[in-house]
Amino acid sequence: MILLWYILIPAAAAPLAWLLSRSQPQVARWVAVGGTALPLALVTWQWVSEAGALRAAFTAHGPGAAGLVQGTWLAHVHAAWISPLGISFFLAEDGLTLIMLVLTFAMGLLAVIASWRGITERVGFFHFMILWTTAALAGVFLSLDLFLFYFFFEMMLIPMYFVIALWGHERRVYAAVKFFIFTQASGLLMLIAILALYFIHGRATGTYTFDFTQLLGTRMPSATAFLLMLGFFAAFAVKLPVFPLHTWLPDAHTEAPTAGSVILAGVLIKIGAYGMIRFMVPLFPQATFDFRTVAMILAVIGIIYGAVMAYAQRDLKRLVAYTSVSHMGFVLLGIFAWNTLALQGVVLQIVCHALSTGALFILVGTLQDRIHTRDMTKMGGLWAIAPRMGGTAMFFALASLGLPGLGNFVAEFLILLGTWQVSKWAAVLGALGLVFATVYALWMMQRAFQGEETHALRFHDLVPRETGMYAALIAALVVLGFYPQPLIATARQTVTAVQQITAGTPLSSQANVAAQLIVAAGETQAEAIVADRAPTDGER
Amino acid sequence: MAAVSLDHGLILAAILFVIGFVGLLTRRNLIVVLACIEIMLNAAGLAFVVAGARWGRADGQVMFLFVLAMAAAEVAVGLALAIRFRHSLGRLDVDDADEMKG
Amino acid sequence: MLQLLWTVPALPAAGFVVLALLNRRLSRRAAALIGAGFVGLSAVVAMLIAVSFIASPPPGHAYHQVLWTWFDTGGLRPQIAFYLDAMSVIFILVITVVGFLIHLYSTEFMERDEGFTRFFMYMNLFVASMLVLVLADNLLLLYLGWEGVGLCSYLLIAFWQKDVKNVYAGRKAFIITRVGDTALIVGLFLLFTQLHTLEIQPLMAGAAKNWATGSGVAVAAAALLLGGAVGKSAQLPLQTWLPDAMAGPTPVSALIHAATMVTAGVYLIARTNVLFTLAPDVRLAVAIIGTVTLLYACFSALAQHDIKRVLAYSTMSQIGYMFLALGVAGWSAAIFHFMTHAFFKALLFLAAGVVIEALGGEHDIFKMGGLRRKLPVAFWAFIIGAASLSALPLITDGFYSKDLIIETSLGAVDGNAWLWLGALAGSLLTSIYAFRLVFVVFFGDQQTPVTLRPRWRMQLPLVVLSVLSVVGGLVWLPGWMGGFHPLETFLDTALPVTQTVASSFAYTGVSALLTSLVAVVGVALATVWLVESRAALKDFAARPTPHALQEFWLHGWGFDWLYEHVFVIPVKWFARVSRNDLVEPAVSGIAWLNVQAWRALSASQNGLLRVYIGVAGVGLAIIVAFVVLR
Amino acid sequence: MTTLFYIAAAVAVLATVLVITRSNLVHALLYLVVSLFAVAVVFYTLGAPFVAALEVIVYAGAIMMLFVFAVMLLNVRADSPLRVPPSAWIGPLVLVAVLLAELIYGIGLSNHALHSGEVGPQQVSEALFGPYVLGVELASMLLLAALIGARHIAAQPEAPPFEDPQFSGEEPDARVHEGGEA
Repeated sequence: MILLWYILIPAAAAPLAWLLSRSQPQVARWVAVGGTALPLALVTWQWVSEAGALRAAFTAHGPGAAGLVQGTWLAHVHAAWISPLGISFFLAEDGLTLIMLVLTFAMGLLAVIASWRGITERVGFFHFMILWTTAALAGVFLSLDLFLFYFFFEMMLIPMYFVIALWGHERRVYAAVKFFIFTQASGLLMLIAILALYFIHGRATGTYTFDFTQLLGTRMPSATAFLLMLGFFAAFAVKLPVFPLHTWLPDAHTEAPTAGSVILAGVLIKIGAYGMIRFMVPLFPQATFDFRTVAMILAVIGIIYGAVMAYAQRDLKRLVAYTSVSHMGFVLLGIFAWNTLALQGVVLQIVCHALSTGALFILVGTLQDRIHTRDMTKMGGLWAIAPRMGGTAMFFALASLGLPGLGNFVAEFLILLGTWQVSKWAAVLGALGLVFATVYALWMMQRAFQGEETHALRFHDLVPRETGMYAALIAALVVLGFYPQPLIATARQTVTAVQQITAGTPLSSQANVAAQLIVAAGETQAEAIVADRAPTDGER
Repeated sequence: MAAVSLDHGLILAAILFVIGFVGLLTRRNLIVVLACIEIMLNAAGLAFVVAGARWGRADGQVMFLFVLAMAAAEVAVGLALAIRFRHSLGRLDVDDADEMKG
Repeated sequence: MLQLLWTVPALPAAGFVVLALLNRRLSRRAAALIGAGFVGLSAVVAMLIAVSFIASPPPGHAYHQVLWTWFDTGGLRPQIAFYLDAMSVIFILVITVVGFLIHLYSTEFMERDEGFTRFFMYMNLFVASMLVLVLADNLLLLYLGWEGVGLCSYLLIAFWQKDVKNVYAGRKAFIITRVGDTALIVGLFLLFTQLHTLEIQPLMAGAAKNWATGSGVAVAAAALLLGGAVGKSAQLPLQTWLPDAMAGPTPVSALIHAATMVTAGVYLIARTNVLFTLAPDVRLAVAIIGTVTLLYACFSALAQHDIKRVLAYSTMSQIGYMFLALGVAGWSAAIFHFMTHAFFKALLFLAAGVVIEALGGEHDIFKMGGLRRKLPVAFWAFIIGAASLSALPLITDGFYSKDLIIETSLGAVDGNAWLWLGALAGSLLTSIYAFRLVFVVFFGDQQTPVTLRPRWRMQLPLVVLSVLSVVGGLVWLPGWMGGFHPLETFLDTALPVTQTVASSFAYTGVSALLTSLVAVVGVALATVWLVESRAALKDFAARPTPHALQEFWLHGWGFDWLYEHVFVIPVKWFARVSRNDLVEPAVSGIAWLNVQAWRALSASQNGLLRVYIGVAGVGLAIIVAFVVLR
Repeated sequence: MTTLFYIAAAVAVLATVLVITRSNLVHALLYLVVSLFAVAVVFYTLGAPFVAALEVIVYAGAIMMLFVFAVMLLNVRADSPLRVPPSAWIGPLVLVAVLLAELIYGIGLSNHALHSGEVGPQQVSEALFGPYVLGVELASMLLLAALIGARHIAAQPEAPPFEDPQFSGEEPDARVHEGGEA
């Protein structure tokens, strides 16, 4: 039942915020804080209390018996909805979902706080939209019925469109329409694939259902599977975004208000990664394997191209937007490498990218509120005026370039290490992307914050509300950099389970065998090391 | 009564229809355009009656009655429009009514 | 006592955190106290640990301290853990002691700069990262420290960030070293995939057990690690960032770009010596890179007229010596030279800093001169440093270590006459440019008035380092001097013993004689040219060929130009042409087609009723045709 | 009867051609009357006296009266300035020739004889108020709507000249007002 609350609380808070804002706009903000903070508290509580269960589910049944296959969910809701068509209201939660939910609500809360001063028009409606998005996002991550998934997938599009089109910057309508067309068109391809899968499964077994767990393992000709996989891939690749389909992202991110950018970069584009891990690869492992080379090439191009494009930008927000393209290239690489190391890296990257890029977007937003421009040629030397802001920007720029000690590094390292097992060249080129990341991150710092202050700008440094926000994000990134284990342990169940589903296909065979070997070798070797290494005596 | 062939009746209807159609395409005077529409409707009615006469049933004639009613309605509204058109534009040229071009 | 090992990096890290959190609220005095204090404490702990380590060596001559497991997935289980052996002891001692001295120096040197707290914040972070680097028990943690020092290097080079030139230099340093780091991290991928661990000791054991000498994997792994080392240690071909790095404050140059960070590559190669032993080809490459770099840097140093750039090239050249030693398996010799180099090069930089401050920020040696009497402490410190750099016999620490390297380069199993010749030639050039500096800066006529004199916080480090530069070499005397070598014995517990073919009394004696001779000749030449016949030298330098050569050397043999044209300009060009996204035309092309179709269709909507009817008629004809012709 | 059919058919075709070629509006309308009469004769020969009568009464009588009144009201003499050039006839003629050929081909020359015998008013009435009563109701509604519509459209001689008010989001009220007036 708790799963329903995750959707219902923000969904109920949304009209409340709108209605109550009529007399007093400030109320809407507090309602929105409540509507995101309450589920955040709930899901965090669940995380803490289920931490044992997560580990137990993994160790008790061994790596083979986790979640998805046997249905050992942390929690699930399964109710008949449109039974004649095989549509059910099927929500379920496992480790990955838990992480995505925490991320969703945290980013929602952050978005609300970040727009505390920035949004002054139609305050109630704005928070209605933000809460609606949050509810739909929670639905996306929870649903395991493909129809329901598609329903939430489309539902979240509408408020996002309005957020960009109503509260955005100069070219907001263009950006919103572009965003809408890209997402909608690719979403329709996925719908076709879902329907095709539904009918193929129905014809073969006589059970017409949208239930993802039943659709798993549907037999079909490999050419069909490849086409259906491409349908799913199109939708998720646009969301992620993957290299040639990325052009909506810089526009949407740049033109959206700060809160919109935060949710877009923090959660919305992560649906692409989540959808691939949860749905696309388990449904079509063979087709994914066939597509691997192409996808990896696209990922590598995305990494390097995104970084170079970021370097080329003059608009600070656009620069940050292009860094997302680059970072999501890593995510795509990791997903198609499809082994434990890479997938854990992907999960970490999802979280860390949300934190670091979300923070950068907020930073650009606060800067724009103060100096009314995003053009870096009109900046320079801002550090001297606002040292706290400069330091914060430096921190997140470093996170963005993958500095060890911050979560992003662990994520990118795991992804590249996992990729190396599959394709050495992709890993090498991906690692080269880190050099380009250094180029754009430092270039951004130089143009905006360092150098001589020549534009006679005067503005105040961060206020406590902002400082608190950044402090939380910085702390989270540092903790993830030095101790990401809680996150890894939470995601492990899912990561093992999805690999279990694809076991026996070429996608998994080599990687899985390698992973098992590594585990086995690691243990025996560890024993060997303990045996023949004297200096371990000093371990405390 | 000596039987007229069905085909000849239908062909007559077709000929009248296309003549009306030619008028529609070539005349710019609104009144003539309306007259041409009358010709085409009349041809359609003729086809109904011919078809009805093939089986000796009344249905064709009933349909003609409906066509007749429609023609009456059409011409009433059409002529009212013509009057209004004339008031607005001072002429009766249908080519002048291009305010809604793309 | 060894249990306190974790506090050695933790104390400077704590200093960083405290400074970062309190930042603006701290007075200069408090910031200086915290900044230097934490490093000082760390130095004290390091010394205690060193004493305890030497007095009662832990079993196996190594101490391993696990703090917590970093993460654990897919067989990868790196820990935040420290590993202390003889080599790390030397490194943490040098880092903390020299680091503390430089912090102390900085409290005075930086006192008039804004961002005083920020400076100490970065410096503390640097010391912490460097300590993590040398103490890390696994390569991933080492990489963390490795990137951490790179970051601090960037932050400190760009410390005076109002001047874009400094920021540019910082960026250049960070980016170029990161190119090397990419090789390093790919090396980690390879090592983990092959040996399933990143812990250095099991890794080395595994490599030794599973890989044959000269096997492809070993060569690849060693070459990739070498890539990282070359970038960090400013060796050819990734050396171009170091001279520009002198844009940072002088204490930064002393600490990061002379004493510690740039020697991280030496540390890495020495730490993974097993891999390099398994890959003789790569080891030969190390030796060649070292020799070529040291000669390259010597020639470049001869032509510079910025005092710090001379020292930067000399650092490059001295690290070249260390690489040469590593290349011929003289592991301990390299560490020895690292130690002595840290002392005398820090000394040289700090003395240069005094000079620069005294002259109000003047860097050009030809605008100095005659400072001998005005700045006696700096003068004597500089003399000692330069003598040590030139390896003047017996009284300098540089002599002992450099002599050892030159001797090893020929005498070791992998030794080679060419390497030896290169090392000797480098030594000659080194003493020439070192004493060129001394004569130009401190002798002759005064050009710029002295405005500032150092106080005790700047003088004390100079004195301490001078003493160290004199006596620092006495821990490893060559064979002909009686073979007192506690350092070698100590390092042998951690590093393999160098196999030599010639180590007789006579051989070492002759070698030392040659080294001394070369150094003395170099000093003599410098004296002759710069003191006796300076005018003649000027005339000579003005001739076309020497002048062109000088220009060539001044600009570092055109490497900057080459890289600018091969890498930077193409990337910039690509960025410029694709600023609006190369994919965008395809996307907006679809939109454009739509708009054109809309235009065409709306043109057909011409408002002519007859045309509409005509089109309807055509449609009718088509439909009827379908019906009747079916 | 057959001969009468063909004669009437020939007259109808000829008169209709004259309708669309005359430039004098009144002449054209008169030819239209002739055409309608001819069609009425055709109806009679087809054994449909009732619709033949209606054709004369309603078409040739009532509807034509409307036309004549309209011409009178509008004071139209000739539409010579509204003639299209002869070249403009080519396209329509070609199109229509194709269409006609298709129709004739589709009808086919199969010589189905028509049912001999008359379908009188009684049978028509029985069908009309039997199975087709709903259609009658609908037709009545249509006529009512046409009546009201025609009156409404034609009733405003003082209406402002037709113009296209530029849409501007600023003053939506102005537009509503204008629409309400119409």
